[in-house]
Amino acid sequence: MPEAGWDYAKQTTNQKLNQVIMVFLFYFLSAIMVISALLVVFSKSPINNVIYLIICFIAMAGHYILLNAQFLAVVHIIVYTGAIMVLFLFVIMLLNLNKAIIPQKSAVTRIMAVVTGGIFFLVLIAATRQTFVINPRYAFTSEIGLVANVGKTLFHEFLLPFEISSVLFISAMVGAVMFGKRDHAVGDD
Amino acid sequence: MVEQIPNINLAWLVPAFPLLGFLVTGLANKRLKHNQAGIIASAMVLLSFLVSLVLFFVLRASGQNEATVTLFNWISIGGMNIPFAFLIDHLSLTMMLIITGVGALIHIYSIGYMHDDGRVNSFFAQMNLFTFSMLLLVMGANYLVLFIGWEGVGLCSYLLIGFWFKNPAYNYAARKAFVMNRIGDLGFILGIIVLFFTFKTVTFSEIFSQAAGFQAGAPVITLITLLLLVGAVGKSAQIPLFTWLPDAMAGPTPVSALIHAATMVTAGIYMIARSSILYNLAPFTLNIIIVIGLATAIIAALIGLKQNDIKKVLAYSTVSQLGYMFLALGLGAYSAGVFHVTTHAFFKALLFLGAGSVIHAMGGEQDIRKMGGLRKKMPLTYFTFLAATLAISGIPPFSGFFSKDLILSKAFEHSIILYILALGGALITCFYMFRLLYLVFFGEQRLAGAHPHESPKVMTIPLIILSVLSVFGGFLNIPSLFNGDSKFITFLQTAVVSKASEELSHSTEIGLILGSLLLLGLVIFFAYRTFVSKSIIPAKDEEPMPFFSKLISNKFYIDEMYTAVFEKPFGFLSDFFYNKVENTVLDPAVDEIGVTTARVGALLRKLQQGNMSFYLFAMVAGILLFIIFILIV
Amino acid sequence: MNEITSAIQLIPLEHYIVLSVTLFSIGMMGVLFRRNIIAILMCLELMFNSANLLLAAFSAYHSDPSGQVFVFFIMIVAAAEVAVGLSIVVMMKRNVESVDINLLNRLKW
Amino acid sequence: MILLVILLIPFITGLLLLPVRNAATVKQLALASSLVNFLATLSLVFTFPVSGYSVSWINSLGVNFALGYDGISLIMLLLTSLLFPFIFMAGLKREQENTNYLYALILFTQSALIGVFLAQNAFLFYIFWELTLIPLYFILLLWGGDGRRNVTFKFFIYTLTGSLFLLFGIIYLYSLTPGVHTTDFSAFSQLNIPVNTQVWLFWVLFIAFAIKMPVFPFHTWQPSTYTMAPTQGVMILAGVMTKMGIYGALRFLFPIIPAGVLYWQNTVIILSLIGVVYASVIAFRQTNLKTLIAFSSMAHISLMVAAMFVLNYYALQGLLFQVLSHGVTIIALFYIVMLIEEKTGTLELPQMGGIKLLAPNMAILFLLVVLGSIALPLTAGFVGEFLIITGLFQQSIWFAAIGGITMVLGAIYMLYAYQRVMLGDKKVGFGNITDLKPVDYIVLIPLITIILVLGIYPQPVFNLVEASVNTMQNLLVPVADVLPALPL
Amino acid sequence: MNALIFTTILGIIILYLGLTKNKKILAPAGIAGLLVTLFLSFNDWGLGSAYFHNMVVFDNFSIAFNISMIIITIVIFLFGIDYYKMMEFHVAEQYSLMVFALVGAFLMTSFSNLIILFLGIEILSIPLYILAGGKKFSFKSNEASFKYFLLGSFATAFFLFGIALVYGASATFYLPEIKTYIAQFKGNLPPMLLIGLLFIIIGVAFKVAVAPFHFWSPDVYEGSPTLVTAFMATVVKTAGFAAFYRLLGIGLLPLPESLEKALWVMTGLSLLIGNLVALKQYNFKRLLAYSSIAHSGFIMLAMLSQHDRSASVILYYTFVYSIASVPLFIIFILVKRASNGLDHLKAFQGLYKKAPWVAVFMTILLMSMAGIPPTAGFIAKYQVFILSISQGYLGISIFAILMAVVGIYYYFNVVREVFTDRDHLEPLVITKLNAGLIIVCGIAVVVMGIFVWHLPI
Repeated sequence: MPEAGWDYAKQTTNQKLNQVIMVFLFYFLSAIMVISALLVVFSKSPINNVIYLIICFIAMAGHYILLNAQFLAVVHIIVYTGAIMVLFLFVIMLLNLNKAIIPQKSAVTRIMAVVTGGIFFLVLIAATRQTFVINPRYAFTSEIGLVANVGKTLFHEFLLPFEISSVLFISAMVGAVMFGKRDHAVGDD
Repeated sequence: MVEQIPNINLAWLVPAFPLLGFLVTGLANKRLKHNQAGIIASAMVLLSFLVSLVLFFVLRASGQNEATVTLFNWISIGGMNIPFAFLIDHLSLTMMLIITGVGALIHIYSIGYMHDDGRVNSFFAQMNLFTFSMLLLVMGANYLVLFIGWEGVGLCSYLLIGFWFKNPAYNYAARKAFVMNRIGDLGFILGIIVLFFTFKTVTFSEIFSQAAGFQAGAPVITLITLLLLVGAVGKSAQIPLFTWLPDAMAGPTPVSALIHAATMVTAGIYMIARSSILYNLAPFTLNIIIVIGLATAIIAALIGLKQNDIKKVLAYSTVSQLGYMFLALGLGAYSAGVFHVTTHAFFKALLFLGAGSVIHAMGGEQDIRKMGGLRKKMPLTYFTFLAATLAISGIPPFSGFFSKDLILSKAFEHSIILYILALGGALITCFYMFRLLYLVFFGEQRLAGAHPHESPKVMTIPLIILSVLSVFGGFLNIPSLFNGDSKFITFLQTAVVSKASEELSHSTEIGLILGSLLLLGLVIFFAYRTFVSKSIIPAKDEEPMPFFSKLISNKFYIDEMYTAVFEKPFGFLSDFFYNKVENTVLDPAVDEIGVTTARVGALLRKLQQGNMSFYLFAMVAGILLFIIFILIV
Repeated sequence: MNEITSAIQLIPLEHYIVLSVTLFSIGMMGVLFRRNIIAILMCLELMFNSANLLLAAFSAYHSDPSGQVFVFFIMIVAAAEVAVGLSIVVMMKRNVESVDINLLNRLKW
Repeated sequence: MILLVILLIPFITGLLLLPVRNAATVKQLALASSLVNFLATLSLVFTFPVSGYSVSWINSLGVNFALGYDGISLIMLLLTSLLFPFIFMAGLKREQENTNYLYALILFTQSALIGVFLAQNAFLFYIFWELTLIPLYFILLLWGGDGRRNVTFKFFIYTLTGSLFLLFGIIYLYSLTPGVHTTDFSAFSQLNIPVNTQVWLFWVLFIAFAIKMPVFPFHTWQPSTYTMAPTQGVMILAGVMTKMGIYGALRFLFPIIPAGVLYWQNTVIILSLIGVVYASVIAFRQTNLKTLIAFSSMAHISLMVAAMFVLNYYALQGLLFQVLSHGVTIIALFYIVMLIEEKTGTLELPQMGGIKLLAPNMAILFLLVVLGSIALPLTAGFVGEFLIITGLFQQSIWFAAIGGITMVLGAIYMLYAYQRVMLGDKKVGFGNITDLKPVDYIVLIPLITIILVLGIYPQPVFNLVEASVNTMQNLLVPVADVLPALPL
Repeated sequence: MNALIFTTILGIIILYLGLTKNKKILAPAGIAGLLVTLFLSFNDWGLGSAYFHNMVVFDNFSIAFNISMIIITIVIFLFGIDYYKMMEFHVAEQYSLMVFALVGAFLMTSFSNLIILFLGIEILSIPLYILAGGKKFSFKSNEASFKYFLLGSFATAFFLFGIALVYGASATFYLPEIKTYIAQFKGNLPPMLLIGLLFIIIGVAFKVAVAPFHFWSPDVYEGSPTLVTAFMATVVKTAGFAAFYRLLGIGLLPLPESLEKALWVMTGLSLLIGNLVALKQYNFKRLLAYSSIAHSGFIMLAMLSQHDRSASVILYYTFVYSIASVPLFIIFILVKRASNGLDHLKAFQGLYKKAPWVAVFMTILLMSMAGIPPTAGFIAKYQVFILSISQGYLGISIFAILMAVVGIYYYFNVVREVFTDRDHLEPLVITKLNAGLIIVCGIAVVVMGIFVWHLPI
C-alpha cells in the first residue's frame, strides 16, 4: 500500500526527512548494485568480478537493513561476503585462473545475450508493471526482521526445513570431498 | 413335372461314366498300358451314348416332353435355391446324343491317332473330363449347373490345347483360349446374377414360365440376354472374341474335332437356343446377334481363303459356320441353328478327323502347300473328306445342304440383303473348302521324303461312320419342300420356341436353291481350274501380295490389333502400376512418412548441440516464449 | 529505530520489484554472456540474490517473517551449491586444464 | 470352459515345447496339439451354441475376460484350427533351425488368433490382436528370407500403427459407455453414438483392419513381407491373419457404428474394387512367384472387403464362405511355392519351366489349386465368389462387373504363372528335381479335397453362419434413415 | 515421517561404513536399511498424517510414491553390487548420496509448503550433481556433472524467482493457501502471479525433463555412470512427477487457462521431441534419455487430464517404467562390457545368440517401454489414454498415439539389433544377481500387465 505510505509520510516533518533519506538511500544502493552487477558481467578478470560482486552484495545488505531485515543483512554479509565470495577467491587463486584470460564469446553471442537479457527485462517489467494492489497479510510491524522474530519462526514453523537442510549440507560436503580428493584413475563402468 | 418318369433317374449315369473314366484314367495314370486308357475312355463315352439313347426312348415312351432329375441341393441360402439338377428334354437329349455319339467316335479315333504319344493316358483323362463337363453343360437344369459345365469345358479346352506343353506357343494359345472364354464367362455369370434377381431363381423351367409376364423389349430382359450373349460370343468364338479358336488348333487333332468343332464351341448356340424364350423377348439383342453372326461368318470365311495350315482352314471354317448358326439364332430360328449344330458336328468332326488322318500320314506336316496327290495314297480318307466337303459346301443331298438352306431361307425371309451376304459367305466357304481338297488330295505330292499311307482301321472306321452321318444327316429334317415333315425341327419345338415366321412359298425356295446351286457349281469349277488345272500353289509367306490378299492372309491383323489394344497396354499398365504407382508412389509414400518423421527427428536432434551456452540460450528463449504465451493467451 | 524502519513503507514496492527484475536480468544476461565458468557461477549468485531481495521486500511489506526465513534457506542452499559447483570446477580443471564453458561439448546429439 | 481349453491348448503346448531339443518330437507334439485343437473346435460345430466363459479381469478398467462365439467367430475358429495342422505339417520333414522356438512361436500365434476370435470384450480383443503380431514378427525376423530386417520391421510398425488407432477407438467407445465404464462388446453395441461422431470414428476403427487385410492404399507392406516370409509364416499371414482383419471389421464396425459404415460404405467398396483391379493387374508382370501370389491374395481379399461393406445377405454368406475357401487355397498355394523353391532353388519365374516333365504329379496338384484360386466352378472359390458378386450386384451392377474382373484377371496371371513354372521345356540344372514325397501328398491332398468338397457341397457352411448373417445384415437397416440428413 | 528420518540416518550410517574399507557390506547394509524404510512407510499407510505445521503431509499419495521409489532404489542397489565392484574409491559416498537423494525425493512427494519443495528438489539434485560426476577421470562424466549442475542451478534461480513472485502476491508458501488465494481471481490472474506460477512450474518441469527444458537430460544421461543414469531415469523421474502432481493436481489445478495451455504445449513438445529425436539415437543411454522425455510427455498427459484416478495412473506409469528401465540399463552395461565399451546400439547385435533368454527378457522389457500388450507398459499407456480421452482431449490423444508409434519404432529398432546376427560373438558375463534382477523385473513387467492394480490415492 504505497499510497497509504505517502499519506502517512506527509504527517510529520521528521518523517519527511526520513523519507528523503530513505529514498536517497534506496536509489543510491540500487545504483551501486546495478552498476556493480553490470561490472560483474562485463569485467573480464575473475578477481575483479569477485570484487564487484562483493560490492554488490554489500549494497544488498544495505537494502536488507532498509527492509527491516537486520538478521538477513547480517547473515547475508557473513554467508556471501564472508564465505561464498572467499570460496570463489580461493578457487580462482587455487586454479590460477586470473592469468588465464578466457576468450570472450563471439560478438554475435554476446550481443544476443545482451538482447535476450534486455528483452527478458522488458517483458518482466511489462508484466509486473501493471501489477495489482498487494494487501499486506499482517498488520504492519517493523519487528519481523529482528533476530528473535526470525528465530522464532525458524525454529517453530520452519523447524523441519532447518533440520533437513543438514542433509543438503552433508551431501554437498561429501561431494566436495569426493571431487576434491586426488585418486588414481579406474576402469570405465 | 407332372409325374415321375420311370428310369429317367438313369440320367445321372450319362455324365457319371465319363467322370468315372476320367478318374480311372487320371488316377491310374502310370499303371495303364498303351491302349488301355483309350479303350476305357472310349467305352465310357460309348456307355454314355447308350444311356442317352435309352433316355431318349424312355422320354419318348412316357409321352412327356421333359423331365428334371435332381441330385442334391447345391446352394440353398436365403431366397437362393440352386439344386444340382439335370433337365432332360428334347434339346438336351439332342445335344447329349451328339456329344456322346460324335465324342465316342472321336475317342475311338484317338486311340489310333494318339497311339505314339507318351502321355496318352492324360490325354484320355482330359477328353473324358471334357465329355463330362460338356454333358453337365447341356444337361444342367439351371443356369448355374450349365455354368459349371461351361467353365469346365473351358478348362478342358485349355488343358488340351496346351497338351503338348513343351511348346510355349501352344501354351500361349491355351491361355488365350481360356482367357477369352473367361471374358465371356464374366458376362455370362453377370447375366445369371441379373436373371436371379429378376426371377428369383436360375432354374430354366421356372424362369421361362415367369418370362411370359414380361413385355417384349423389356430393358432387364435385354440386359440379361446381352450379358448371356457375351458368354456365348466367347464360347462360340464370335467376333470380337474369335481369335482364340484358330490358335486352339495347337491341340491334338481329335481335340480340335471334338472340342473346337463339334461340341464345345456350339455351347453358345445351345445356351441361346435354351434361352429362346428370353431372346424372343429381346428383339434388340437378336439384331445384334444377326450382325455378329453374319460378320463372323463372312470375315472368318474370307480369312479362310488364304490359310495354308490344314487345320487353320478348318478352324476358320468352323468360326464361319458358327457365324451361320448365330445368324439363325438371331433370326429367331433357334431350331435351325441347332440343326446346323448337329450336321456341322458330323461333317466338321469328319473334316478334322480326316485332316488328322492326313497329318498322321504326313508325319505331322500341316502345311497344305507341301501336300498334294494324297487321293491315291489314302483313298478312304479322300472319300470321307470329299463327302464332308460337299456337306459343308451345301451340295444337296448332303447334310449341310439342308441345314444351311434352312438358315438361308430364314435370312431371305428377313431381308434380301442378309440373304445375299449369307450366300456370299457360303460361296466363299465352298471355294476355300475345295481349295483345301484340291491342294491336299489332287495334283502331285510336293513333300519329298514323305510316305503317306492310309491310317489304321481304328481311325478309318470312325471316319466312315461320320461320313455316313454327314451324307445322310440332313434327312433328319427334310423340309416340306421335299415332302418331308421337318422332323428334327418339330422334335425340338417342345424345348425351343422359335419365332413364328411366314413360310416361303415353295417356288421362291426352289428358285433360291437353284440359284445358289448354280453359283456353287461355278465356284467349284473355278477352284478346280485354279488349283488342279493350273496347279497354282499358294504363295510363300514372305512373298509380296496385293493389299487385300495380304490383309486376308494376315487375318485382318486382328490378332495384332488385340496385342496392340489389349495385351500391350495391359502389360504396360501392369508395369506402370508396379513401377510407377506401387514402387514410386504408394510404397514410398508410406516410407516417406517414416523418413520424414526421422528427418524431423534428425533436425530436432541438431538442437542438442552439446554446447552449454546454447542450452542456456534455449532455456531462456523457452521461458521467454512461455511468458509471452501466457500473457497473450 | 522504529521510525526509520517503519519508513520502509515510503518506498513503493514496485521499486523493489523493478530492482529485483533488473538484477535478475543482469544475472541471467551474465550467465549467457560469459565463457568463464567461475564468472557464470557468480552471475548465478546474482540471480539467486535478486530472488532473495524480492522475497525480503515482500516479507517486509507483508510483515511476514516466513519470507525472510525463506531467504535464509536460499542462502544455505546457495552456499551448498557453490561449494559443489566449485568442487566440480576444480575437478574439471584437473582434467582439461580450462574453465572455458565452450569446451563442454563432447556430449551432444 | 471348452473355449478356454481351445484357447489354452496351443499356448501350453508352446510353453512345453520350449525346452524340447529334439526337432522331431517338437514337430509331432505341435501337430498333435493342433489336431486335438481342431477336434475340440469341431465339437463346437455340433454343440452350437456353447455358453461363453467370463471372469472379470481388471475391474477398474471395465475389462472382463469374456470368451464366446457366434457363427462368424466359429467360421474363423474353424479356419484357424483347420489350417494350423497343415502349417505344422508343412515343416514336418524339413530341416529348420531352432525348431522348438519356431514351433512354440507358431503355437503362441495360434493361441492369440483363437483369442481374437473368441474375445467378447474389446480390450481382450485388442490384447490378443496385438499378441498375434509379436510371435509372428519374430517368426518372420528369425526365419525369414533376404532383406527381412527392414521388411519385417516395416510390416510390424505399419500394422501396429493401425492397431493403435483401434486402441484409440476402443478407449473412446469405453469413455462413452454409460455408468460404470466397460469395454464389453455387448455394451459397445448398445451405444447410441451420434452420427457425426460415427463418421470420423469409422476411420479410427477401420484403419487397423484396413491395414491388416489389406485394403488398397494400405497394402504396401504386404508383397515384400509375403515374399521374404518363411513358408509357415506366410501361411499364417495369408491364411489366417488377413481374415482377422475381416473378422475385426465385422465385430467392430457394423454393430457399433452402423451409420458410419453406411456413410463410408461406397468409399470403402470403391477402394476395395480399385484394390482388386490394381493387384490383379500388377500380379501379371511379377516375376517372383511369391510376390505374384501375394498380389493375387490381395486381389481376393479386396473382393471380400467389398463384399463385407455391401453387407447384404448373399455378400455376407459369400464372404464367410470365401474366408474358408481362400484360407485353404492360399495355404495350399504357398505350400506348393515352398516345394518349388526347395526343388529349384529359385522363385524367379523366368528361371523356371518344364517342371511338369520332371514332377508331373506336383504339376497336377498345383493346377488344381490354381483352379481353386481362380474360382472354377465346383471348387470352393467359385461358390464364394459367385455369392460375393451376387451380393455386389445387389448394390450396383458396376461393382459386380468390376468385382467379376478378378475372375478374368485371376485366370490371366495365375495360368501365366502356372505355365511359366510348370510347362515349357525344362531348364538346364533342373535335372535332379524329383516328384512329390509322401508327406507332400498328406498336406496337399486333404487341402485340395476340402477345396473340392466345399465347392460341390457348400451347404453345411451356409447353415452354420445363417443365424449370424441374418443378425448382421439387419444391423444397418435401422440406421439407414438417419443418413439422408448428412451431406453425403 | 519415520521413514524420512530413518533414511537420513541410513545415509550417514553408510557413509560411516565406508570408513571400514569393506565395500562388500555397503550394498547389503543399504538394502537392509531400505527394507526397514519400506516397512516404516507401509506402517504409515492410511494414516495421512501431516507434520511440522503441515509442512509435509505423508498421505497415501506420498507413501505410495515413496514405496515405489524405495523398491526401485533397492533394485538399483542390487545392481550396484556388481557395478561398483571395479571401483575402489568413494563407493560408500555414492551409496549414501543416493540415499540422501532419496530423502529429497521423499520431501518432494510429501511437500505442502513451497520451501519443502525447494529443499526437496535441492536435496535430490545436489547429490545427483555429484553422482553424475562419479567417474572422476572421465571427461564425459565431468561434463555431465557440470552441465547438470549449471542448468539445474539456472532453473532453480527461475524457480526461486517464481516463488518470490507468488509469495509476493499471496504472502504464503503453503500450497493450500496459495490455491485458495488463486481461486479468488476466478481464472483471471494478474500477470505477476501468472509469471510466478509459470516459473515454479518450469522449475519442476526442468527436473522431470519436459521439453523445452529437457536439454540437460540426454547429455547427462549419457555422461553419467550408468547406475546413476538408472537412478536418474527412475527414482528422480518418479519423485519429480510426484512433486509435479502434488503441485498441480493436488495443489493448483484447475489452473488458469493460459497456464494450462502452456502445460499442454510442453506436453506436446515433450512427446514430439522425445520421440522424434530418439529415432535418430544410436547410443543406448541417449536413446533412453530421449524416450524418457517422451514418457514425461505421456505422464503430463495423464496429469493434465484431471481425474480422480490421475495420481494412481501416474504412480503406475512411473513404477512400471522404472521397473523396466533398470534391467535395461543392466543389460546395457553387460553388453557394453562384452564389446569393449561400445555403447552404440550395435553392441546389442548377436545378443540372441549369446544369451537367448536375455534377449527374450530384453524384448519383454522393451515391449513394456513401448507399450505393447501384454506388458504393464501397455496398461500404463492405456490408462493414460483412458484419462485423456475420457476427459475429451481427443486431438492431443491422437497425437500421443502417433508418437507412441514412433516410440514403438525406436524401441523395436533395438529389438531388431538384438536379433541380428553378428560376425564374432564375445562372451557375455552375467552374474547370478544381475541375471536374477533381469528375470524378476522381466516377469514383474508381465505380471503387472496381467494383474493390474489400482491404488485409491
